[in-house]
Amino acid sequence: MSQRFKDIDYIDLLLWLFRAVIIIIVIWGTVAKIFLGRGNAYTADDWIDFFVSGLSQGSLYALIALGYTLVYGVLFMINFAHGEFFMSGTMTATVFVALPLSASGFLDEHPIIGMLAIMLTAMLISIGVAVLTERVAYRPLRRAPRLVPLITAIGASFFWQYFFRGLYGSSLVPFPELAVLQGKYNLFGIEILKTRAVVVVASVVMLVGLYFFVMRTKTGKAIRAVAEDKDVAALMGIDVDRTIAITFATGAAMAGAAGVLYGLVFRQVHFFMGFVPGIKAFTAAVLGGIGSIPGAALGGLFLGVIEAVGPPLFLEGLGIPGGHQLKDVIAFTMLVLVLIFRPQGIIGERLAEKKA
Amino acid sequence: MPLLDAIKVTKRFGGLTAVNNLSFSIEKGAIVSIIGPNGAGKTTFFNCITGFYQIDEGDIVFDGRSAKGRSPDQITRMGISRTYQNIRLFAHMTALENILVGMEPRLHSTWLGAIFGLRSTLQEEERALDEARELLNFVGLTGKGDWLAKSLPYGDQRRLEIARALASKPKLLLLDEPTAGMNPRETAHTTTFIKQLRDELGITILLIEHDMRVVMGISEDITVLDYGEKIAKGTPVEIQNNPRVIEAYLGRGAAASATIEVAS
Amino acid sequence: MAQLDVRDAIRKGLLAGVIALGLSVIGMVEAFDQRDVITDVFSLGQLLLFAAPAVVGFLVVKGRDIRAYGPALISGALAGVFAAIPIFLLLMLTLIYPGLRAQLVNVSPTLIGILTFGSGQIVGGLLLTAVMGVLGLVGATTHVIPDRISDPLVLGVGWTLLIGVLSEVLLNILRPLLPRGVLRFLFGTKGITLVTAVILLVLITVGIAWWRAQGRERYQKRIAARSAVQVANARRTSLGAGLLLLLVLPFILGTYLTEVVDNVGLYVLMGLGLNIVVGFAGLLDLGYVAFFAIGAYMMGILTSQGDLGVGGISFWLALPICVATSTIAGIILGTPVLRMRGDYLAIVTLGFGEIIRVLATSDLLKPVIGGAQGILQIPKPEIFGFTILQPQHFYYVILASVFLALFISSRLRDSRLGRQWMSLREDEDVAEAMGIHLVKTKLLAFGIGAAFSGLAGAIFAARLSSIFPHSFNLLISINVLSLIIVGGMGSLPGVVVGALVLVGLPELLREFAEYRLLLYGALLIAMMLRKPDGLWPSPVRRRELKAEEQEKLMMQAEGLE
Amino acid sequence: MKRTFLFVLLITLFALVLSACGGQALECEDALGCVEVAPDDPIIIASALVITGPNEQLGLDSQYGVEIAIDFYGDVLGHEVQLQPEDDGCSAEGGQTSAQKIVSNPQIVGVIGTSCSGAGVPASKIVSDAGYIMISPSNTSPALTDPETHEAGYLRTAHNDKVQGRAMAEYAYNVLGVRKAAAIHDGDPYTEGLASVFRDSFTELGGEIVAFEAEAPDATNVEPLLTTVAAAGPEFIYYPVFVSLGGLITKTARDIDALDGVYLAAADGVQSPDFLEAAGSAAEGMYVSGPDLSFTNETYDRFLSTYQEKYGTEPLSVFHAHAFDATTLLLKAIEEVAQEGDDGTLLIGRQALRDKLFATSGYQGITGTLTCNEYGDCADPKIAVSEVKDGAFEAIWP
Repeated sequence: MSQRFKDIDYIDLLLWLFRAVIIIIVIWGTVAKIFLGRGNAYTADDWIDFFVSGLSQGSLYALIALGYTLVYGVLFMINFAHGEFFMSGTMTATVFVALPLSASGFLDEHPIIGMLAIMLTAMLISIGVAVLTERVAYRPLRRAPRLVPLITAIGASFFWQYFFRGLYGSSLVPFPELAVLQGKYNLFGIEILKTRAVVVVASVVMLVGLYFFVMRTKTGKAIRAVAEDKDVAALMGIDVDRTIAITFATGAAMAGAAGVLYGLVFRQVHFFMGFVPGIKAFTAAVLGGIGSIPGAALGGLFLGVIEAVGPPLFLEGLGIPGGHQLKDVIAFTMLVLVLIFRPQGIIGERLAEKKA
Repeated sequence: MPLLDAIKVTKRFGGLTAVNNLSFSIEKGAIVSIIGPNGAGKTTFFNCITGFYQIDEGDIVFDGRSAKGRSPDQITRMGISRTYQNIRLFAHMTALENILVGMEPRLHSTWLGAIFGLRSTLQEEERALDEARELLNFVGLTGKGDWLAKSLPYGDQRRLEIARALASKPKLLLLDEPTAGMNPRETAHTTTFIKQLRDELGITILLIEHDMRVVMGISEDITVLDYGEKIAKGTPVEIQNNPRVIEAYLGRGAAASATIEVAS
Repeated sequence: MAQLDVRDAIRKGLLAGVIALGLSVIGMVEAFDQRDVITDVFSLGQLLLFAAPAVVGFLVVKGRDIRAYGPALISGALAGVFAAIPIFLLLMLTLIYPGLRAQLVNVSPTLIGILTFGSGQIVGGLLLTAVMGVLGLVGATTHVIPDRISDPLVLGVGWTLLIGVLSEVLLNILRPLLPRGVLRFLFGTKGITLVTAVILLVLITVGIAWWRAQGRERYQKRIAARSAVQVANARRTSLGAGLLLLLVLPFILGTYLTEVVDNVGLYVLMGLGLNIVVGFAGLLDLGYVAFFAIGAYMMGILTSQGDLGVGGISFWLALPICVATSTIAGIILGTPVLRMRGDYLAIVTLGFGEIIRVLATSDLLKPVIGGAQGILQIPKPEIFGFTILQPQHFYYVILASVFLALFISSRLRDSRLGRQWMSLREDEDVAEAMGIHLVKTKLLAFGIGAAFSGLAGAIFAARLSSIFPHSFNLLISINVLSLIIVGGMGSLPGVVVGALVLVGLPELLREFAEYRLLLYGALLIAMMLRKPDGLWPSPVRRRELKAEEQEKLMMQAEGLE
Repeated sequence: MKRTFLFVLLITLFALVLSACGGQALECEDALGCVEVAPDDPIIIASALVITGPNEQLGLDSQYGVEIAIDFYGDVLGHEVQLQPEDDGCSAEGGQTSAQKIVSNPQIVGVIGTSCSGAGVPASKIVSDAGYIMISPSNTSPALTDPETHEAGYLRTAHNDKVQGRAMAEYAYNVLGVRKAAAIHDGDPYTEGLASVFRDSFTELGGEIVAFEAEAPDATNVEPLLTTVAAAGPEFIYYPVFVSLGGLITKTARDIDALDGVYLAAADGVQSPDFLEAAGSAAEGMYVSGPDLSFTNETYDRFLSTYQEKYGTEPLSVFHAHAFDATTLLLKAIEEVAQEGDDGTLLIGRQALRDKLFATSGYQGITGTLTCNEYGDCADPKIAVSEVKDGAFEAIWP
């Protein structure tokens, strides 16, 4: 199927031109930066900083992207409201748990218990919001035309955003800083902010955990069965509605956890915090190959890193002013580039087969 | 010279060879069947002919011209059209519109003509509509032209798919299991209908079919595939008595039916 | 079935109560309390708050179809009382823990004042419970008493309240027509006066009762008695009247409402364009705002009298150039996504939209298109020495564009290209096998869709006289997509209806902008649950029958198309 | 049908009676027309401020200022003053729509607004074309009072960006003595304008701008940005952005070793309690430029206590005083130009009002001495630099 366009030479030519232009721009910029030293002079430490901060941002994207990927794998719908699941848990946990705990000094005395409490609250609220959304806005529409659930998802996204804005107000809420996580770790001579390191490690643990959950446990198998074929799964005695709800809950739990990690790194939360990371995570999920868990992880990390490293590397090399402003342009251009080469994403495979 | 001549066609998917070194030809005006167990590569071969898949080796010559490397729309324009094993109508369009889409290769009006309401465009549309109504009549769907394709009964959907395929005035018609899911009465009706197509319209027909009564009843020539290879070729009588065919069907009948088709 | 189901009543009552509580704690009740429905008597906030028990009282009885008075009234009252419980609990919580506002910012003294009728948490809470119980009772009663009486009454109350809510719009229309004294008699500072409300209620109730009792039958008889010629004449007359209404609309609506209609018109224009891409060809495009931006910026650059203007040409000369540029952009951005399907297409187009917006903001393109400072001094269009200045003037430009777009859309929909697009939407592979040239068909969809959007953008720029990159955000793409799906995918009248509902209605709630998107979201969900095919789905085109037969059918059928 | 007819008749009669009562002898001779305020009718003024969305604190703060000003001023010639608040949405479309809504009501005398310059551009055109007058408390974009682009009915009591950007540059160069500075903006016209003015002024003073960077306003990961800036080796970073990004940059900057000892500075976009809370201890020692609020007059003290009492909060932003002055200016001008009829009817000439306002000179407001020039700049441009000390802004310069 992928060769269907072979005869249309001028389109291929155009696409190749497109790829070539992007690649040449990137390479030219990089060469100009590294060998001709245009723009700022960065030290090796600076580059490590770029990379590590990108990596931690990317691992957050990856955690959120999981929700998109899981839901897409099962329902073939873009759950636009996923970013709001991420926000709702974090906001609630911050306002009702983190701030009081921090004010009473408990958080600094027992940081691990405190963080677990915050994270648990965030996950529970996210799950609650997700399950409610699924029940009200998605389940009745499972047989409707494909775009209809997309619109209810958009509706749910707006609804939750402004619902939580109404609850907690529109101002920024500072996330408490943990005394134990101040400062930096020294890893093989590389200085890394403790919060960033914690985020990366926690994300990896959760990603691996989720992978095993989906691949090894009974519930995970049910999720995969439903993803494969809902009707057959139902015949096999799997409760499809419940499994789909569990899928949403799993994705939301990851998002809730990601939200707390977000709070740790960026130290402020607000009602609009779900939107941009949500879109980025969705991009990451597609980049990696939507429907694939390792794909989401890879896509997220790639996106985070390219956003951080791209501007100083090739945009500066090209002499473009205000490069960091353009990181979204880089992210989306990379997405287009990857999808032109591999329309099914970096790891995505199943989907392509299914549609053939 | 045969109408269609496939020369040593090979198609691989990764490590799997779905069609292997297959040579096959049809004379003009013939009704030819391809049979074989599930997963034998029949539909894949159809997809190779119609340009859905690009073949890895060999060549396909249609009407004196090579069809290799052409896209499906070009192949349709050369004069081959097809139906699908699992009916693929345009579900949310009416029966009539489905046929009109089938007429595509023969229409020439442009979108600008449509916007400005040029007389030539309107006339062409009118002619096309008339012809589509005739085709509806021909396949026995009179009065159902304004039904959405998805709301037609199953048998009608099969017929509509054939009408859509006929609309391009093909020289060669590929039918992928045209009687699948039909009751014996419908099957008999369809069999007659296929014959009628060839006799009245002079269209050459290539058929994939599981129902042996249909195959044996109308085919003049049968090719048997197994594991992507041709294992037999001949008249119905010859095939019925061919030991390799019997083995292929009965020997691993149970196992074969569980195998998943490579591609739909 | 006339059974008293206590558990059901309690469950539904609590659910309604949770909704009422939600509306209260997110601040909607308080904010909407600012607007009176009936001046100094009843506010929109109270309407929000008290709708829950009344509706649930009705639903509880209706759900079980309880017709006997006793059980019905008890269930209604029970549901009403339980609807008050969540709020009552909140009130108690504020007694125990007065610092709640540190977490939930909208649990303010004002809100508590509204909830308790200003009489303290405990007394007020009980009062609220009683009121809600009574309202539940009232809701239940409407189901029990004969429909003949209850229906007109319910509708009368409903319409009166609606008119009260929309009083600002009415005031805007009536202001030039009626003397100020009359206006002051009819309308209070906010909302309608009590006198007006009572008059309206009586008029509407009586009117509906009469209609139900006699009028409808008479009307239907008259309709049935009409001859074919009369029907055709009536059709023509109503069509003519409709057109005339469209032409004089700005004079009726006044400046501000015409401004709103202009906005709706621009969205209709964009909706028609996206409808070709998504509705006809099935290509999910989430970055449609890109072409809107390109049209607007092109207009800015070509006509601006400021430093950034390069052309200095007239609006009318620039317009086709803007449209052409957008079309070309549509084709260029369409090329890389030719092979992508469904959701891959969605995210990539979303990316394109963002890329265009970020580039417009960026320092990189600042020398050309002004970066953050945008383009200023875009002149208003002139025609024969007359400057198109007011929203009323722009209305006609937009109306003409919408008609043009409607015309092109409908011609294309019924053409060969339209069929190609739809077959593409239904099954891309088979469409290709039918001999359809995918590349050409897809690029035509992207190009024509982009052209409409570019046209809208160009008018937008001239209308605002200035453009800033922030105007071209993702929200616009989402809005346009939502309106075509809410209207009904692929349906041309659906686009208009969708734009009216999703762009026009929210404008009426301008002062509650913080809750506008919340309501918008809820509206999207509710509408999709109720009508997944849209408000005005595209009808099936009947074409098998020949022209004469068709006309006969048309005569018989009242519907459009 | 009969009933409807009766009702219409009733209303018409009523109307006739009412209009017959209102016989008046005042004649309007104003070039732009007049607003006629009937006896017992209120004088209506409108506001078009950003009262929703991410920048709502800016607009709400101003609106409170307007409301307090109306309270303080009391009745104008025996007429109550009523405010019709509109939302400018901080965008061009929002400015356009709210302005259209305002000019569709002929009873509205004048407008306080807009909050954001982006909204001000189309709004000033509509308001001016309709013959109305608007005074903005917080538009700071130079374009609005530029001789080439100024609209006839537009004034403002806020300072021009040119003043504030320059003030910070002077403070950095002259007081702090830094020679290498960096500036960051977020693509908003306000922040980009300020950053540009700062860059130009600083260079003019003889300093060097080592980095002029931009970031998306909704960015989360600003570490790469700051690493880039740090690599350029500035001694001073100016980021006149809003609270969210401002808080992120402030906190992240403290984590970057290379930025130890580098001065951080922002502008009035972050001068709010919200920012102090969000940035926490990281904000300690940073500089913030903004209008000089260290007014030492009685009115401002009374204003502040009223504000606190009425809205239960410290001022949310910095332009409440400018809104107060703008409103008072407008009301005073109305009082002066209005013709009074025998029965209390007022006739307010729109051109006369315009002339009066543009002729304002030496007016003692709480933001200083206001004098309007022909392009509508009325502010007494006093800019102060504050330092964050112990979680509060403390004015330190001049």
